[in-house]
Amino acid sequence: MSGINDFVIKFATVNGSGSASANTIFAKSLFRMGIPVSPKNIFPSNIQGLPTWYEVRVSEAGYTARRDGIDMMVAMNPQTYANDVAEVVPGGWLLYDSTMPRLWQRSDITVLGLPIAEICAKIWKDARQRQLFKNMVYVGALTALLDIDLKVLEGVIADQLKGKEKLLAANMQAVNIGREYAQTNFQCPLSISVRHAEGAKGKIMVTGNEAAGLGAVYAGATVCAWYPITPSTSLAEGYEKHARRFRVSKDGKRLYAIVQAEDELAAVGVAIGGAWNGARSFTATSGPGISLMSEFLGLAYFAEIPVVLYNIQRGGPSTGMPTRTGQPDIISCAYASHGDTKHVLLFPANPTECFSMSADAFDLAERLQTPVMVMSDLDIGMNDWMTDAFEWDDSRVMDRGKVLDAASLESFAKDKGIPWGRYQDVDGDGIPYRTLPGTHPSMGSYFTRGTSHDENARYTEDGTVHARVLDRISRKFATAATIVPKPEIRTADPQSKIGLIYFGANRPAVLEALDYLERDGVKVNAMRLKAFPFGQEVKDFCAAHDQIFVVEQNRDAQMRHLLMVEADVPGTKLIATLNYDGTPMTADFVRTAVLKQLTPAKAAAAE
Amino acid sequence: MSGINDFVIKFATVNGSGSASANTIFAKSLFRMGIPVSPKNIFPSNIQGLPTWYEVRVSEAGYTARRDGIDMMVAMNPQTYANDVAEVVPGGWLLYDSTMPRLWQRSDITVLGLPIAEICAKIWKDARQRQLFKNMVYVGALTALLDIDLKVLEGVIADQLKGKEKLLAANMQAVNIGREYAQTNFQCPLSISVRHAEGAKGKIMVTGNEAAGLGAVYAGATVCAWYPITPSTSLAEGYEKHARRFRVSKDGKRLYAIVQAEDELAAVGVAIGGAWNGARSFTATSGPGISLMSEFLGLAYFAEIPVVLYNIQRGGPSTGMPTRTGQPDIISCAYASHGDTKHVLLFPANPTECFSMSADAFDLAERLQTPVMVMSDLDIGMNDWMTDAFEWDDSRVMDRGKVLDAASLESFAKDKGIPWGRYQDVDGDGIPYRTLPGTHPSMGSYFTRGTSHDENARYTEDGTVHARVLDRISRKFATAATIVPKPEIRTADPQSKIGLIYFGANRPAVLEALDYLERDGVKVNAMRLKAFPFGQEVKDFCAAHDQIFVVEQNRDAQMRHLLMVEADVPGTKLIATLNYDGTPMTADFVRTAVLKQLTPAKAAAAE
Amino acid sequence: MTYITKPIAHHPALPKNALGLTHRDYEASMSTMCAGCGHDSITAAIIEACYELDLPAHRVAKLSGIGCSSKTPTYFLGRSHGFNSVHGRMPSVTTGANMANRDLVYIGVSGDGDTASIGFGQFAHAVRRKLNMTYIVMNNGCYGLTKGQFSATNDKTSPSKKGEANPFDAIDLCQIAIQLGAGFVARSFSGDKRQLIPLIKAAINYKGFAFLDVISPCVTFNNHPASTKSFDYVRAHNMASENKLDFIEPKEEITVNYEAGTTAAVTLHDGSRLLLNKLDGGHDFRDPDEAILTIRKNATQGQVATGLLYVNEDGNDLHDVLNSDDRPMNELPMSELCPGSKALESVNARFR
Amino acid sequence: MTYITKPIAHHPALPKNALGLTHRDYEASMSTMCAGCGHDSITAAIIEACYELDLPAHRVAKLSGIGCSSKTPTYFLGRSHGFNSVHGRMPSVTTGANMANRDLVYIGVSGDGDTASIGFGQFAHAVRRKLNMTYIVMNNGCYGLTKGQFSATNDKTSPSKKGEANPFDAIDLCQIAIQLGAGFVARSFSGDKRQLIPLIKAAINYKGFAFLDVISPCVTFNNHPASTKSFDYVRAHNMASENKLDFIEPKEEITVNYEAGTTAAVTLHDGSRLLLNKLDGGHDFRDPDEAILTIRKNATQGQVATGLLYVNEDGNDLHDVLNSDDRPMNELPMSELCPGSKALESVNARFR
Ligand SMILES: Cc1ncc(C[n+]2csc(CCOP(=O)(O)OP(=O)(O)O)c2C)c(N)n1
Ligand SMILES: Cc1ncc(C[n+]2csc(CCOP(=O)(O)OP(=O)(O)O)c2C)c(N)n1
Ligand code: SF4
Ligand code: SF4
Ligand SMILES: [Mg+2]
Ligand SMILES: [Mg+2]
Repeated sequence: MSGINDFVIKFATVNGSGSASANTIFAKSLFRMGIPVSPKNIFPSNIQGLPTWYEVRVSEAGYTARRDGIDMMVAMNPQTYANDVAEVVPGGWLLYDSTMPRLWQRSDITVLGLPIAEICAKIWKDARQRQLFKNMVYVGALTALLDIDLKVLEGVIADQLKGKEKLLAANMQAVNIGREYAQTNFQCPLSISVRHAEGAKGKIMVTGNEAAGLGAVYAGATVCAWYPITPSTSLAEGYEKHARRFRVSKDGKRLYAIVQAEDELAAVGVAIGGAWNGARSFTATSGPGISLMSEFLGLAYFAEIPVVLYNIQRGGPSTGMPTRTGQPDIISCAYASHGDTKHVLLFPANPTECFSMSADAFDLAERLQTPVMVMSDLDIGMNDWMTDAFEWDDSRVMDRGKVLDAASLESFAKDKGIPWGRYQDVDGDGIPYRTLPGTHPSMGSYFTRGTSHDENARYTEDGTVHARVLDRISRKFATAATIVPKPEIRTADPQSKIGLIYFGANRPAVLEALDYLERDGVKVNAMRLKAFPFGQEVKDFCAAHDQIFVVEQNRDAQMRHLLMVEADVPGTKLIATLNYDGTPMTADFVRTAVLKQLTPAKAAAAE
Repeated sequence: MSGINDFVIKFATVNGSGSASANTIFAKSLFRMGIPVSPKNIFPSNIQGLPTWYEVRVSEAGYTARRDGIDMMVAMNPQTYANDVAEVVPGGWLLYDSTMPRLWQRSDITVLGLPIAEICAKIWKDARQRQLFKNMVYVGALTALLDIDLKVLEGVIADQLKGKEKLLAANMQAVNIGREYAQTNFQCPLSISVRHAEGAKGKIMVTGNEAAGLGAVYAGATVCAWYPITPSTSLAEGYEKHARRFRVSKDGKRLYAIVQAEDELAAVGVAIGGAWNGARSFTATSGPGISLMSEFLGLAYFAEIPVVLYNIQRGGPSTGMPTRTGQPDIISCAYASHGDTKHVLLFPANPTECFSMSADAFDLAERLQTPVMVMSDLDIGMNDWMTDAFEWDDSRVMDRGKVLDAASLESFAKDKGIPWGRYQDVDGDGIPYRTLPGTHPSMGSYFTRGTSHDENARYTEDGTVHARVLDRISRKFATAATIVPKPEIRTADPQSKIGLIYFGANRPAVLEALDYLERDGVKVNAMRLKAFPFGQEVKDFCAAHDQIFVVEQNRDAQMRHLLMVEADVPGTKLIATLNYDGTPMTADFVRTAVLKQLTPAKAAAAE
Repeated sequence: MTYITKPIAHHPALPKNALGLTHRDYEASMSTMCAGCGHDSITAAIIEACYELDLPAHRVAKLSGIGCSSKTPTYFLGRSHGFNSVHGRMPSVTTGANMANRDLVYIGVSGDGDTASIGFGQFAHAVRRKLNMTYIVMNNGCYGLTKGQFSATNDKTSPSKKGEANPFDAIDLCQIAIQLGAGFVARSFSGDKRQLIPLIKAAINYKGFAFLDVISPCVTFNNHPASTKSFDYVRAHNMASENKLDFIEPKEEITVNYEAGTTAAVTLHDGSRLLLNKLDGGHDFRDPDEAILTIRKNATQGQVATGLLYVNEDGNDLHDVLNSDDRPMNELPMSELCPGSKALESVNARFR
Repeated sequence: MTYITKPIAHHPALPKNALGLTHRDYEASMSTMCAGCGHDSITAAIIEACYELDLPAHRVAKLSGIGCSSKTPTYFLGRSHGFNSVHGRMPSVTTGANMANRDLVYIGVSGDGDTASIGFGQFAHAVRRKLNMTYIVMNNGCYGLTKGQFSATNDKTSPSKKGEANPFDAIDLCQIAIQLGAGFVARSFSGDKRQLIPLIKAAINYKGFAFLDVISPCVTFNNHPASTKSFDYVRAHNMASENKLDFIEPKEEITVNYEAGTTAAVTLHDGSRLLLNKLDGGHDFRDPDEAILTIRKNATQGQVATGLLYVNEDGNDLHDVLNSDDRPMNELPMSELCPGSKALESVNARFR
């Protein structure tokens, strides 16, 4: 089935050997040719020397999910030869450095030997250069084997070398060496190859973390506090990168403050302090950080402070798999902290949404005066995604929520009919009015606390008052369910009683699977969740279907869990569809899971 | 309905004024007279000067739950006069210090004025003494008003004064002064009064925290790490008190190690380190501590370390109500930490179980090699409960679980047919074999880690291996469900489809309510949960009933939540029966909630 | 609490400061500390200092952790916003608040448990960041609110009320603060308002991290004769670096006159000065090494060095370090914060 | 990892120590550090020290936090149990392990991020508790595993590889350790095994808290010319307190001879000694004040004071403080731990 503009190529290299940039150049070139590509970086929790892989799916049809079955393996790491060659599909190709020739135990694939080390040794004396250019040599060979547009490739390299243009020639030399060797020694192009296409036109290629960082800049966030942790680090870095560009005054002053905190407890504390004081503030972290932040999140929930937290999920439990993806923090985030707490969650499905949902997150946090967590993951956050270009509506006004300035404080009693009290539910939506420090010489000051308080923020040990305040916060949460982003519903057949619920990074795999299922003649209506708490639409969808597959990347079916408890969906109709090996989901996985359940026969055939 | 050996008396005093000991003497005296009593201390989060209350229910029938409706108020705190007098039931009594006479706006109660200050001023010159003896004066008056056995009272005081016997006389003098004043000025005894009874015979009066501390001593725990936090502090202190008595060798060496850590993260870290190294280790904390410990709990779950944690729950969220009770940490404990984690929970219902379940907790932790949390609360932990005496079976052998010594390590491969690996599921129950540091010169060492590992504890980034290990841990959790304590079931009528589920401190209120409901002609079968994960009995009970009241002390119906997700009980049949104002539950609350639902008419009548 | 149920009655006779505010205007709700608690005296000193400095109370933000000490912000500056955060985390919350608005005065109150135990890491890193704030530790050597357990600042020689010995050495927060680069470090005693008030005033006016370790006896749990944090002990072993301390605002004339030679003056960035009549043998408080030695030498003799211990006259703060805009972050207009759609085109271009 | 897939081939020629073990027996799985990483040299030094001390590897427990440095315990002492805990929490886990079994040797490995940032509080309190352990910080001034961000020990004068300036002052862990009462404090350099190995041996034999701050360049992120944690810089600014260091075990004769006068000997509780040929001007390392000053004076001149900085020869440890039984807690028989039913009767009686 693979062929022109439709195949998967995988690069097996060594961490820290400089292959990363060569591989990116490869993917970016195809993208520039207009071909939909989706690269996945499978890297170790290590800085140098361990195996690392880069998988690129090429799909003119525009399917960007991971796909099993490697058509071509660029095997540059002897440590992993054995497994790497095994992954190639029958009829596929294996390209390796034949400086040290090797007998491959497979007759059903074509092995292409390219004496890279030997070639480089001849041309470059400097060891470091040799190492780097090695990578460009195999890229060069690929231009011939896959028929990649050399001009496009050169453009990509040129962009990458901004600043050090003089290196361009040397790089192209390496490319051409590889290219020529391939042309003279192999039969080029192969039956899998590329050609200019339209599918990627108008799209951009970017990571979710950079998109989220940019989104925070656009959302007007001014205080960022973080502590390094994979895979969230590049989000804070992305914020800094774009803030440096857009947020520095003529006289060099910064219109943002970034604090690299001493740990996650401090990071969220700083963000909470900033939010309390009226600046849009956020932090970014991953699983272990969420656990450490949970006491503070309870404070922000109860004291009603609008802080934004990005959780770039990775494989758990504990330190788990820091460099693998997953969605295992749904429960720990929805209920982070002891006591009765609940939090608002957003689920971006790609970098474009990481950008757009950033502004939504800050608006919701300030509107609701509560923490909002953006639940991304390693796949979205650290891989380059082909995604829709960012858009911004200049007429958009930020929703700062119910914040009183001096004037509105003075007229509050008159306007609202009751005197101001920090935690009074004046409008019946459970959302009180807040004031910022320094607003008024004699009005509006109050004491923020995590201890029980009454509607006027006064300390109380009166249990009925405490319960009343908790109930009001529950009302606020009910309001939240009505204003968070609505789910994305794709209806195959209004009559069908079969549904599928998914969210986040699984979107490409699910959408692709839905196409296949359509062909299989199985009508599945799908709903992509974008937020928690669940709105009416979510409940209606569940009510309208008898069998609902809940597709997620964790062991304990955490979204299914949430749907049962928070949307009152009987567990009997929710079919847990789980993958938790840390690799991005494939359409086959989803399709097979559905077929297995519905038409075992078809499933068998499909496998 | 109140009368002899059946009434509620409440003491309203000032925190730090020494009234606490006088009130305890009062309650203990009734207890020694064989009368079932249940004192509840309602204290502020403050050291001196704020209002505090001590409520004592006297019930020959043996009902020890809190009961609304104060028959007699001993109003010794002018700050709270207004509310205190309002709490007295029509026909009730109010005793106050009439040194400063006052007009009470109630004609439907009997006000008894006792000029305490005046009296004391006459007799004691020293201010501190005056203050202390004041309390004994009102106790004295009560001996007359309620007809308390003076000899018994004297015995109780004598016991309290162990060490400073010479103070006995002065105390009794104060008692007699109050007694005589009452006898001459009031009509004694009142229609509510006490007489010797049998109900309390054979029982003991103790707090759950002291019982749990003692239980840890009996369980053989040697490492205790803690950080002060109300209401768990007295648990560590209880452990120390009894360890001092039973765990010091002739030469004064301690057979226990207590570390007052710098915070909760360190406390649980110390406990985990001790457990890893083969000592029975524990920590005690409350809500905020659980949040801070959650990263570490995930490590202990994934690295499979048998640590025991006592959570003495209090009112949340955040710092919440540190001196009020509640059950709001069920979810945060069951799923403490990010990633896919689940923990074993035990739910003691009284101090006797705090003692006995301690040994169970350590056995389960070591058997299952996972954290076990004992979910007590402020009511059980800090109030004196009339409860069954502690029992210990000397033939009991501790279950240290699958720990290999040098010999069994050497013969492992032969015995089991496969070489030892730290995380191998040899027996099919999901529970691996562990070794302790220092066991064998050349075998059994391994590296414990929170990162992904294979069955031999080797670091891995292979997702299929990671998933396999996670599945094995799930199997272990399934095993847990079969060995945790079984629920206590009380069947009113095998045919009845109405059920009620409860746990922990609510037991007295529920049992009392069940008696009333019986009389109301409502047949309710009840199940008291003792542990999570849920065993088959729990599922069967839920299956056997159509309408199940889930009685708990939190806002978000957290046990109901757990039953829906972990026992697959449809939410439609689970009726949330919630109280979260921080005060111990009453039988009336339970009864009314049930009647309201089943026979609204009856309920109305009952109110 | 700052929500005032009954308006404060203004006695006409009450003296007013430059803002026309009376002492009362700097008070707040009634203290719930034990009668005689050192914390109340420090609270009074803070009120006095702010009154004398003519601080507009609403331009002050008071933050704290958890503990008896951390409750005190409810008892001063009723017109200021306050934040009673979580145990040991006041430093991070204050850091964020300060990042959001550099124009307010930040007064952080903590306890020795809150700072030296659970909060030690946050304390250390707030110091390191040169956060512009006044950090006051009400130091009683114990955990008052949880009924008197030893804290990490309790001296090894100082047993508990029940007589149990304290097995561990005390953490000296002033030494740590100097080692970590605090710009202004002083120690005082709740029983010595003559020394304490000017120090608080100077600390508030200091730009950068100003640390005040104030020994504050816990009358209920740690004021027994054997305690080194008791009123008697501190009075008996107080080694003040000066016998007279005056804080002089920029505008003011220096009127106080000391015997020549013994006077030392510290000038803060805003021109205000702290004048000390130094006792002979007093160390040079501009020299961190000397400051540390003075503290250590006194400690080994069971003495408590108090007064101004160290000051870096040209202190800078975190905003200088980060080079942030002069305007408060929380007042920057969206127009300056959001780059808008035009800029986004160029961003998209880079990802093509 | 200690699960050994293929048995280590014992070359007959390999020298053996008193236990008949070869160097190999103290090695473990292959390092995954970057080629040239200072951490690998320290790992080698630990192996050498344990081999020379004739330590039975299985009587050693190695613990760490998270980071490149914290990974190294997988690369030494393959026959020891190891515990790679969570970030910054090695001190508490080690405390618990030590409480459970006082008879093992505890080697804790951490990084500067692991210890000076997230773990600062736990580090400080482990020191304060005089935990009997050897605490080694592999100090590279950055967060290696997360790709080189500044850590709290990076000098203010030391920019990042990309050239960004470091805005904050460095935390000097040795000063802090002395201030908090560590019994044995030394600093060394991964590039100087002649100095490092004897220090590790002495630290392991020291009873109490032995702290080793070992500068360990991160070749990938913080070894550029401008970095003060680079090989070149440390070589150029290394102010060793001695020019020769020897660790002598109790049994051994003192054979080394130094020029008279310049030799200083430290005797540890087990009779082993650390002999130094002190350089003139070297401070008295029994005096904590001098030690702190030496460190500070060198630092202000951009010099790095290395070698033994401070030692308290009669150190005691947490078990002494707690007066715990001489036997390991984890070996006490239940019969001695569980009071049994008889005792329970008297307990019940008290509650009647
Ligand atoms: C996370 C957490 N742990 C423990 C507590 C309980 N607690 C409240 S105050 C306190 C110690 C207070 O000591 P300190 O800071 O010295 O204040 P003081 O009461 O002595 O003024 C503790 C341990 C808490 N509130 N939160
Ligand atoms: C709770 C938590 N936060 C953050 C991380 C990410 N992290 C891993 S190692 C590390 C820093 C390591 O620095 P250091 O201790 O100096 O070790 P090095 O790699 O430099 O040797 C961080 C922040 C983590 N694993 N856990
Ligand atoms: S307990 Fe101590 S610190 Fe707390 S208020 Fe009372 S005296 Fe002050
Ligand atoms: S990143 Fe730095 S610290 Fe980590 S292994 Fe490489 S060189 Fe060593
Ligand atoms: Mg204190
Ligand atoms: Mg480091």
